[in-house]
Amino acid sequence: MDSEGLLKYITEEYKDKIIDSGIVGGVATIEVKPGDWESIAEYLKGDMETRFLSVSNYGAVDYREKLGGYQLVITLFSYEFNHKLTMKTLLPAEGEECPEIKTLSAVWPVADWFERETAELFGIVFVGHPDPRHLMLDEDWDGEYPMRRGWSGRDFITKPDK
Amino acid sequence: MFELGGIFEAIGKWLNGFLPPVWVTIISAVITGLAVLGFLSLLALFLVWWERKISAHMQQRYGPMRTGWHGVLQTIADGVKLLQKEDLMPKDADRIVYFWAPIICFGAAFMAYLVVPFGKGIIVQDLNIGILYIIAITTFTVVSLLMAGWASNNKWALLGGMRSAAQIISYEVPLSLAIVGAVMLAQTLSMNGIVSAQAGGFWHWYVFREPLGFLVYYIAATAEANRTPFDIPEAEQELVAGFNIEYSGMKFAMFFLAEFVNMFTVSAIAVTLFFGGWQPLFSFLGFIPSWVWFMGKSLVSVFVLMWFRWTYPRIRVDQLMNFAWKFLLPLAFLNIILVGFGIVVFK
Amino acid sequence: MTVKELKTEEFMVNMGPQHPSTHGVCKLVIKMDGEEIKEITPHVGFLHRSIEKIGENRTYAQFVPYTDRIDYVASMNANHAYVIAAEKLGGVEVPERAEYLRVIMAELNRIASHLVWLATFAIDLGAVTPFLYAFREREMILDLFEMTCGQRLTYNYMCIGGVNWDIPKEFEPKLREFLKIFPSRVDDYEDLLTNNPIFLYRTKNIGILSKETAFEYSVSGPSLRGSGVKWDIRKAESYSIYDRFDFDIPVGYNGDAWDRYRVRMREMRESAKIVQQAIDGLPGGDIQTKVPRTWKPPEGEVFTRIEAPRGEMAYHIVSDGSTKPYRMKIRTASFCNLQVLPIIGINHLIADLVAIFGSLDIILPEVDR
Amino acid sequence: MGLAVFYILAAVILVSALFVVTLRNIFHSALMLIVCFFGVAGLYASLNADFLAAVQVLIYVGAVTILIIFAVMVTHQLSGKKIRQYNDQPVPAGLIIISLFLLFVVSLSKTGFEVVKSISSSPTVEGIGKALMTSYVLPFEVVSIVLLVALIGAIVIARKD
Repeated sequence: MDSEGLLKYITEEYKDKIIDSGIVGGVATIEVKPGDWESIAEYLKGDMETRFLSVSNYGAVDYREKLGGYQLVITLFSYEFNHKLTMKTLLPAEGEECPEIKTLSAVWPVADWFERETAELFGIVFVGHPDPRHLMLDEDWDGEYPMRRGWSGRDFITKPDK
Repeated sequence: MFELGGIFEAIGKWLNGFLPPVWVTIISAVITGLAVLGFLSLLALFLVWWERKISAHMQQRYGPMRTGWHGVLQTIADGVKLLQKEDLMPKDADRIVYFWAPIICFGAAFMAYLVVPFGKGIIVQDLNIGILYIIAITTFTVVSLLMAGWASNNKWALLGGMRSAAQIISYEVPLSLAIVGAVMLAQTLSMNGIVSAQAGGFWHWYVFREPLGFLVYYIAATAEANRTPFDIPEAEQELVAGFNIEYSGMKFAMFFLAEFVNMFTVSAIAVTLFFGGWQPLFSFLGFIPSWVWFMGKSLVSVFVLMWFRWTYPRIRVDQLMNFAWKFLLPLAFLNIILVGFGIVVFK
Repeated sequence: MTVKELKTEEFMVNMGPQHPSTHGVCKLVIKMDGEEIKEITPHVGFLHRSIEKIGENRTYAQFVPYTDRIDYVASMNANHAYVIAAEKLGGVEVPERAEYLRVIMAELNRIASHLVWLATFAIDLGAVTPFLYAFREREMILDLFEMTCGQRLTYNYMCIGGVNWDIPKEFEPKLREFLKIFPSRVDDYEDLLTNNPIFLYRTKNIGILSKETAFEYSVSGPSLRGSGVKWDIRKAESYSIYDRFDFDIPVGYNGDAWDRYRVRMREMRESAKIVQQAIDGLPGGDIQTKVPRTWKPPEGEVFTRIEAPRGEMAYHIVSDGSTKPYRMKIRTASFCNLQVLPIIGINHLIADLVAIFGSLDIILPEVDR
Repeated sequence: MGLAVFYILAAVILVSALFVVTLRNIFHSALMLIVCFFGVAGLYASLNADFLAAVQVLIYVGAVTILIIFAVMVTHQLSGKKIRQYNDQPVPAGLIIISLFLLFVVSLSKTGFEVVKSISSSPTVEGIGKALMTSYVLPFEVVSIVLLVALIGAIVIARKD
């Protein structure tokens, strides 16, 4: 299916769950509610018309200033049909708050590391994650989320002890 | 002419002229000990350089070129560097065992040369159990590797030590059985006796009598000397450096030199048992000194071992065990049976 | 009584962060039973430089040199992935000649990257000589890069709107010479390894990656094709001008280390074919579309991906209409490929783990970014 | 000189044997066992039993002790840890040792040791081989069968299934 066809199929099939849809940069894109995040992922993986077996990319965007929260963006794709789909959801959060969402690592095991990275860099809590340790940062790194907008490494340069 | 054997006899006679026999024994023991030690040190230095050159030329590069003519002094420079290095010992190492392991390793490598016939009459002591003695004394190498692996208090070193123990014990069996063939043919265990039994041209060499025995011996000996494709005790890519991971400075150098001495030892035994030792190719070539024949043949064998190393990948530890027990061992038994038949039939 | 009833102990070792076979700073905590691996926990992040954060603080053009550092073994491909994303975001047209040059450089870099992989893979298995053979040919490619852009490792060659420098006069004869001898050199490597019984023992049926596991972990690149999936983004989503060239996608059957090896060996030949076609069809003309120094792409977002030597490299760039990206997410192949190691590495010996790690061709800076 | 060699070797054997049973680190005990065996081999060599000496080193040092060390290394509970070499019953043990010692003293004093004037220095290998194949062929074969049985037993125990 090309992007339009795919988008049409998905918006019809799951119309009660999709808030917004469109084609962004040639890729079919849908937006869902945070509560439907895991269930729609399961549907999309199992649906014989879509067969999204793999995750191409999975990350977050800090939209606190503009939309009042963090946007999770996952790009799925199918080897079988050679099509892609970007799925988004907005997690409302203000200030230093850490929003919560259900993990996708049970649906796609590869989401494990993507979520660990997003969790430590953005401060998003993935509920039910099997291994919520730090991935990139030190194990004792705490309370700072470097990829949030406004965080600057300059504040963080520490001089070594004498 | 140029036979070195006469020199040793002459020295002995000269000493006998004015000293009591006990002193002669002691002095000649010291002299031969020092001579063998000096020879082996030089040999190891040469072999290290040679291996570097061979590997370099096989890989289309030059290798050491700056120190001396084509880098001949490179190993000496390396040795001086290693001597200056700090001798590190891990904090939780077992100090005594850690200290003794390289010494035993080098000592065992050195002791084997007691019975190696370098030429006609050039042998420190022609024991009548010569070949058995070598097999027995080289087991101290594995003891030293185990000691090094254990005393370093490092898991990688321990794994390396365990691998080497398992490997050497396994390969000792086909190795000894391969030697039995040559012993049966020569009807003696003495190294000189085995060489003498192969006199009179290359067709008398045992490699043509029992090629199977030679094959088993050479493969097992490669494993005994920890050379690629059987260098798993120190597999750099898996165990970082295996049993000698924590060693530095001179202690490391001792392990390193012992490896090269061992390589020459297994080559010398191969030459003695299967290629007529110091016997010339044809009897009319006898004017070339016997020690030249011996060294030449041994170095060819060393070259082949080096050739293996720079060509083959490393075999895996369980494949190595399977190979020893399921392939080499039956082959060694087959060799003994064939040699026995041959002796009875051809008498 | 059998061995199973005997009580055995498990043994934990740290493989890395300084270990010759992790090809960089990766720490694998291994739980072993004897020498058999029962559990692998990778620890990464030692090289984390937060390139994504840097991307938010640099203008679009300034970011190109940083992409070199994502995958220093295949910088050209890393450049390519980024400039394609940025161009799509801003709707920049690239001159024909620049596209051809990009393909030539990217494919040459793919060969160079596979040569580095071959060298290190062989050394992981204890064969030292192929290492130097492979580096000899890589040297020729690096010479070509050096005469084009003056660099040998991190090239900063491609820019938004084209490429930074045209090739010099002596480039083409040198390249043709390389293309002439390269197939026979690949034969040399194959002579040394492909049918060597020890090599076969060490790689056949080692680290079998099934199709299903590969899909679940989004494994991409040669590691995926080794499992028998005919998937190459150059064909499937033909970016740049790859649709103009004729080349095959080599695939394996079992997904073991040997299949991954075979796929990469054949891919080198295919890449050489592409370079040959590209240099034959190289048109004249401009090499760059002028893009203003303070380039402001319109507000929006873009997701593009390319086939880098190690697999899929994707950029998700969000623009807020200013000179700097609002958010830049980089998806790299090694990040996903490394995740299958704990799955396919267990119940093997530690020597096999080294072979499997080598056959996956992980580059740690790409994992950590 | 022969006597001096004997005393040195005897001292080595006794001291190392003492260490084997007193050292609290089992790995060190195993290493001391090697020294002890090596000393015994030296005794054989000084008695012109060269074949026996070589076999002593080959089998006891090269195989038996290495297997012991190997087993120690594999079991992490043993290696590195200090273990007790004595138990809580010193009195019965002491009694047994003293009675054994007395037994030895009595039997040694009653044996008339024959002094051999000259030890033949001819090779012993041939003699041992002939003896094993002629007068001692039955014990030799029995030992072989016992070893074979042990081998099969070991394989059956260690078989993976």
